[in-house]
Amino acid sequence: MAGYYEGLIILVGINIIAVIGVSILTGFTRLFSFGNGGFMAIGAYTGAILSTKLHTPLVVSILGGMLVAGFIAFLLGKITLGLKGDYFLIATLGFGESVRVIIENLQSVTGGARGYSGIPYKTDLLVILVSVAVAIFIAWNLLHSKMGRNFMAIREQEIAADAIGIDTAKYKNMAFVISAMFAAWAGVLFAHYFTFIVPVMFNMVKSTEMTITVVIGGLGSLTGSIVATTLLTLLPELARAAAEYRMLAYGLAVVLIITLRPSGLMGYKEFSARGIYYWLKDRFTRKAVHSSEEASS
Amino acid sequence: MTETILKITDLQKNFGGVVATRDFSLDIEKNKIVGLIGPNGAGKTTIFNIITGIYQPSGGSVEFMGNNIVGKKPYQIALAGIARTFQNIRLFTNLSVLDNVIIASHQDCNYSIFSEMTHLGSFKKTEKAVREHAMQLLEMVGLQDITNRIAGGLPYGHQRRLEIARALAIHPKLLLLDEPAAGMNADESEDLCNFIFDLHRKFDLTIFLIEHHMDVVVKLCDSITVLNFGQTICQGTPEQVIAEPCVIEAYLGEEE
Amino acid sequence: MIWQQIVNGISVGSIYALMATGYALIYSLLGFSNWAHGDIAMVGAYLGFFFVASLHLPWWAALILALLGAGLLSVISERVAYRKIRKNNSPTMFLMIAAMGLSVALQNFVLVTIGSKFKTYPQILPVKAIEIGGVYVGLLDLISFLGAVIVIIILYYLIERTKFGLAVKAAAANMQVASLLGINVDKYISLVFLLAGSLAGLSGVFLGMKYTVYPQLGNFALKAFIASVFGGLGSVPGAIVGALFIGLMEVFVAGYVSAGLRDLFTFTLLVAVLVIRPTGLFGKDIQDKA
Amino acid sequence: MLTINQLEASYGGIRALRGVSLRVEQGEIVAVLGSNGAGKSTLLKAISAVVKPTAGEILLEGVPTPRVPYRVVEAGIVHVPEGRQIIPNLTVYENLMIGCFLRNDHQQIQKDLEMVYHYFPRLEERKKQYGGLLSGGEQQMLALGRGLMAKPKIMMLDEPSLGLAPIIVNQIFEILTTINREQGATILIVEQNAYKALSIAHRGYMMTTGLVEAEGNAQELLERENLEEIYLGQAGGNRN
Amino acid sequence: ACAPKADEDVIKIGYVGALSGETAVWGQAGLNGMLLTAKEINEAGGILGKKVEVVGLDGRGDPTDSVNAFRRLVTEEKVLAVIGTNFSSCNIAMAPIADELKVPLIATAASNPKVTVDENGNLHPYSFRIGFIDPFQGQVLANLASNELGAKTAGVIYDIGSDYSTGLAQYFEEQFVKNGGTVVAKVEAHSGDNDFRSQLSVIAEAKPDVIMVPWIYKDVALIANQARELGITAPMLGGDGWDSPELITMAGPAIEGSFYTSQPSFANPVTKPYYDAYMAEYDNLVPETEALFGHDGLYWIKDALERAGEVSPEALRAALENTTQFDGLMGSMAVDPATHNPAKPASVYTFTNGERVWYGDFK
Ligand SMILES: Nc1ncnc2c1ncn2[C@@H]1O[C@H](COP(=O)(O)OP(=O)(O)OP(=O)(O)O)[C@@H](O)[C@H]1O
Ligand SMILES: Nc1ncnc2c1ncn2[C@@H]1O[C@H](COP(=O)(O)OP(=O)(O)OP(=O)(O)O)[C@@H](O)[C@H]1O
Ligand SMILES: CC(C)C[C@H](N)C(=O)O
Ligand SMILES: [Mg+2]
Ligand SMILES: [Mg+2]
Repeated sequence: MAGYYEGLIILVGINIIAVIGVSILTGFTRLFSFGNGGFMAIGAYTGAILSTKLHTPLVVSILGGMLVAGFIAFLLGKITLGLKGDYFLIATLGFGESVRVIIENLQSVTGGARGYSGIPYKTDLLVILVSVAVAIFIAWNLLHSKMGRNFMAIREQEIAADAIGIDTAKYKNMAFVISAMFAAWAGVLFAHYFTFIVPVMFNMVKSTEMTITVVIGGLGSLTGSIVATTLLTLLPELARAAAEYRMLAYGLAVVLIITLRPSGLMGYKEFSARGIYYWLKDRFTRKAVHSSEEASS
Repeated sequence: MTETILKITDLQKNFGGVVATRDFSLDIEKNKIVGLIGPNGAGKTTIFNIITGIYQPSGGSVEFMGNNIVGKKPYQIALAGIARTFQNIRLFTNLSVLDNVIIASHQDCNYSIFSEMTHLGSFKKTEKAVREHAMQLLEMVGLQDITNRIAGGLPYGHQRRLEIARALAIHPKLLLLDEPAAGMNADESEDLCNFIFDLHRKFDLTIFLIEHHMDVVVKLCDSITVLNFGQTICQGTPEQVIAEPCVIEAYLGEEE
Repeated sequence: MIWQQIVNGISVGSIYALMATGYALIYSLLGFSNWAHGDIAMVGAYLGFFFVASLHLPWWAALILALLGAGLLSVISERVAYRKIRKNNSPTMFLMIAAMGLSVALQNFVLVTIGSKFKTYPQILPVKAIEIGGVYVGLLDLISFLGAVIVIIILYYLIERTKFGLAVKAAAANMQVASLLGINVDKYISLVFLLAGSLAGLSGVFLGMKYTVYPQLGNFALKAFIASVFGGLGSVPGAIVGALFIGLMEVFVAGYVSAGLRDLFTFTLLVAVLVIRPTGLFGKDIQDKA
Repeated sequence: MLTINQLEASYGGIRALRGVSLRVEQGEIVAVLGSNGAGKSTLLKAISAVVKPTAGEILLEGVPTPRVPYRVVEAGIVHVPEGRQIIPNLTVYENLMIGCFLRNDHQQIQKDLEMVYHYFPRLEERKKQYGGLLSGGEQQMLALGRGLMAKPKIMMLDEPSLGLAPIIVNQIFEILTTINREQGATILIVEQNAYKALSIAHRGYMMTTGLVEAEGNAQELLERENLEEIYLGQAGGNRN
Repeated sequence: ACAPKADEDVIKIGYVGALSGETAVWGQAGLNGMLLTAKEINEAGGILGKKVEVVGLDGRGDPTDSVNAFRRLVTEEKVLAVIGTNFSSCNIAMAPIADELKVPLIATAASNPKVTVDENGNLHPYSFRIGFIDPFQGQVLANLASNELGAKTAGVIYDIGSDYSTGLAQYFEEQFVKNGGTVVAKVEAHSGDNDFRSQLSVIAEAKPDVIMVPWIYKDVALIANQARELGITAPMLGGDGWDSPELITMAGPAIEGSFYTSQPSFANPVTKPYYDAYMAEYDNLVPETEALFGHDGLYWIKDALERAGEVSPEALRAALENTTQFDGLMGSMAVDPATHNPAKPASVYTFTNGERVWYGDFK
């Protein structure tokens, strides 16, 4: 059974899958949402109920969770995606919190605020490795095809995207649904790892953490998001000895990164062996003169 | 054998109390270059915005190739074959020049969602074709050597060309250009004219353009419509229009 | 009882209002939601507590010092975190993310330095309430309600009627152009933060007196934030209406329906309002012209 | 009045100014011409301290100008930037009032406001509309009007005719001549429309890729045969 | 306190509790108590000749973090057993993990029945507890209300987000109704809401004789103050969540005349030496009851290991289960092998003249 480090890897893996969803939504489509914790909850509870009540295999539970979350995201997207910036954000935040409240109140089905226990332990190292690999494969491919490019067009200049015939409403909703499905996927895995879930596990803090992770990784870098997830999951865990200071350090790190490296760890770039080679070469051969001032327009 | 590609009838647009467009009608024939000029705030850009579905008109109709397009979404109108550029350039600023054009070729990426997820099947072949087509377009506008530059960092003139290349990637039948020569000097404007003529010929394009540089308008257009306070005050060939007293009074000024 | 509930609602609402105007102020001027606002209020609450309980200052001196302290903290946070982001021309959402980081950092800083113990203000005002025809009105509530009203009127005047308001709005929209017009952008933005911070400090002291002082006190501000969205981001009157509305609704739902469903009501209503009015009750939206 | 010596500036690796020298006398209109990317806007930005020069000096009445934009404005130099940089969420009226942010002479301000409305009646009609909702040309008028409201010692205009109807372009050049003649305003103007600019200027400078290629009396420059050639040399030759 | 060497001569015992967050006073007291007790045991020769080492990890009072901390203690620190937490919600989450990792877990103040027995009535073989359970606590409180205070009607305000609060409210109500009383108003709220006046107004309207407030002390203080502000004068009743010296400081006069049940506490004279040792060790820090749990937990493990004569989780588990008498500072206890619940008395306390006073013990 899962040792501590194995457990950490599993946790990192779960977070990676959820964060990939946020990366697609926020990094590539520039929609900031604080509702992904809610979708994770929907996935977790759907998966848990399927596994315990209907004794479905894990794959079925995952697909079930993703389907339900995707469907709800589709409906929610239809009504909220017309909102701009902070308004959309707060609407999704409201959704996420509403999910929590609904789960808390559906006591007979979900166990309410006290949680749902007795979920079979199924998320082991192998399951996680396969899941993460599949998730990255799919996300990478989607982002490097028509769909991903359309997302980026919306991110860069929505009016122009419309003008070249991209159905921006549809693609925004698609990004929203995909990110919800990734969140749900992570949620199902989470439920079958912890074997016990409570609604507060998926509260607003969870959602904001995911967004922060993506920003730190670089809005528009899938690999950046993955690296940031790994770092942000492991750092507080490894620094557990310094219990009290870890959240302080975490908060400060967020501020530092966003001010000192505004494009996140990776900006729009992806990690690659070639990229690292060029970066190193650049470092050692060129000393560029940088003007600190901005000139615009 | 003239065929009307765009038929605008009694178009009306109010913004609160401001009447931006008033009973505006215009027929544009296929394969023509038509100019729209008029004082600042006359409602020219508003007409473009209505044609492309960004604004809903308060009244009137717009028919494109026989179909009413009022009430259609901007993307539907673009898919129907109307492409445009913007008065304030709107590129995908942080993406490369090539990506700007490839994104606009999304209609040509007709692979399935499965193929998209796995990059198997027809994916590679389609992508290659799209890329090649984009390169062709960039070559046409003369940006073939800087395809990897970030669009936002290009000089103004290049940005305008890129915006046109991007517009062409959606295989338009009608191209709307909003002040393509703004910020260019006399010489650069002349280049632009030649370039627009080229496009017009190669793609069988109908072009509808707004411009304040009269030399450009006169050189390019088959016919010109002059707008003032949202209303047509005059219409005709360039020669006719620039000689018209009311145009001189409202728009051109005495001197030229 | 209905009157009692209305009084309860207004009292909760006026605390929300005091905070929500802080959000509205920063949003209307700088275009971002200052997520750390509540935590600055929390620090203000601690400062007030410290001055009253440890230094035994008179309450008015403590209040002023707490306001200044919170204002100063807010200015410093702008210097440290937000200014650089503005200079980088990053999207405004980055400001919000930085504010979130700041919020976590502030909470935990207090946690490691002061600890998680709850501090209770010495009873400057008796817990007693004024009874009017069977309805109990807390003395503290009365004072905070009046305070909120006064502060909000001053604010409204500042933003809408003075050169200061104009200058800051210009700076918010385009800092480079503002500086080309002779506006000392950094100075004005610091002033805004001083003001917003003091406002947070004031609400913090009220909150602290009412609900004790602890590191997570600032989380209370989420509802105030929602109220400001509800009323329309950046609109001071909107923030007030939104806050009172949410305060009243919460009280009625918790009292007559179910406390468990209270937030569900709030959020559903929020989404409903936004769907009908995408920029809140009083928000304005200047469309992007093509 | 304004003297610039051997000014250099760059963006990252791109050297936009490579040693530009220029001077503007009291009461003069000076035109700076040159093709796209020649560095004209950069020159103005360097003067208004938006861009940091890497070498050279900028002197106003013999004293180095401040290095912070708002102080440059306080010193009396106002920069009307390229591309209608108006404040979209302020009304037309508010945009104009922010133009005279540093002034306190209320009566004179009122007069100047009337003057601006007189020059651009369109702005008066739209005074309560948000700047962001104006048409492109109206925004350009607003930007100019805002510059006029500042009443600076030196006004720097970056392509004021961009996107304006020919009649307005003429009008703007007339306005500039008028304020120059009647109020003694000193103006440094950057323009694509070389003939127009030179027709109102006293002197002119011709820039190519970060250097001053030619300078002189406006009339002389206008008559110079190679005015066009300098442009052509720049605009990247392959003209069919 | 990280492990220097995975020595055969050391017995490692873990502690999970809220070392940070709102209730850190309790978690820190538990850990302090254990560290102090370990020192005492080691000075007296250790357990079966081996030294005891205590490893504490922060569970933040949060189920997820507590499970993480528990896993880490077992798989990394290789502890023999874990003591903690004081919250039912955390222990309900940790119990299946303890079974899975086969390491005994001894809850401290977590009092919900589901800490040791799952939903379906099956025992968690590796979960134990030192304190009493909520049905008992609720019963004591209801009887107190009916018999001692002569209450006929009661109002209840409970935290829907907490197993502990909902459970205790329910057990109280059951017994109170059995005693012939009526619950005239039952309202729910959420910890962290801070403002309970709308719910309290509903209770005020019903004019109950007593008000049941099964909350954590911080919320109790707010509820008490706000109730008084609304003119409610009925005495309030609560459980072990009230058990902190902080309550008097925070609630002041508002809490006068109210009652709560808790574990036998430092009020009991037998705890005096430990109390003094604690104050000496930790710079006059006044210990919370949780410190007693740390103390008794460690001694109970010592007792069980010595009975087993062998150091292994399995042996320890069996010995804990077969405890027939263990005398700690919190009284004597025997374990029911079917539920792993100890039979223990509860103490009732009240507040008079700004002081907490022991009112009596109830079986
Ligand atoms: N969204 C809007 N809300 C209110 N008024 C608007 C809006 N859009 C345009 N207007 C007004 O409508 C009129 C026409 O604007 P439009 O942009 O069509 O002018 P234009 O002919 O393109 O001018 P220019 O040559 O200066 O670009 C202007 O007076 C403008 O202020
Ligand atoms: N923000 C920037 N970042 C990088 N390079 C820049 C930037 N702004 C200008 N440049 C470069 O500096 C050079 C000079 O630009 P500048 O804008 O001063 O030219 P200009 O003469 O004003 O041209 P135009 O007539 O197009 O306005 C150009 O090569 C341009 O590409
Ligand atoms: C410390 C106590 C308030 C904990 C409570 N007995 C519970 O089970 O959660
Ligand atoms: Mg226009
Ligand atoms: Mg320029």
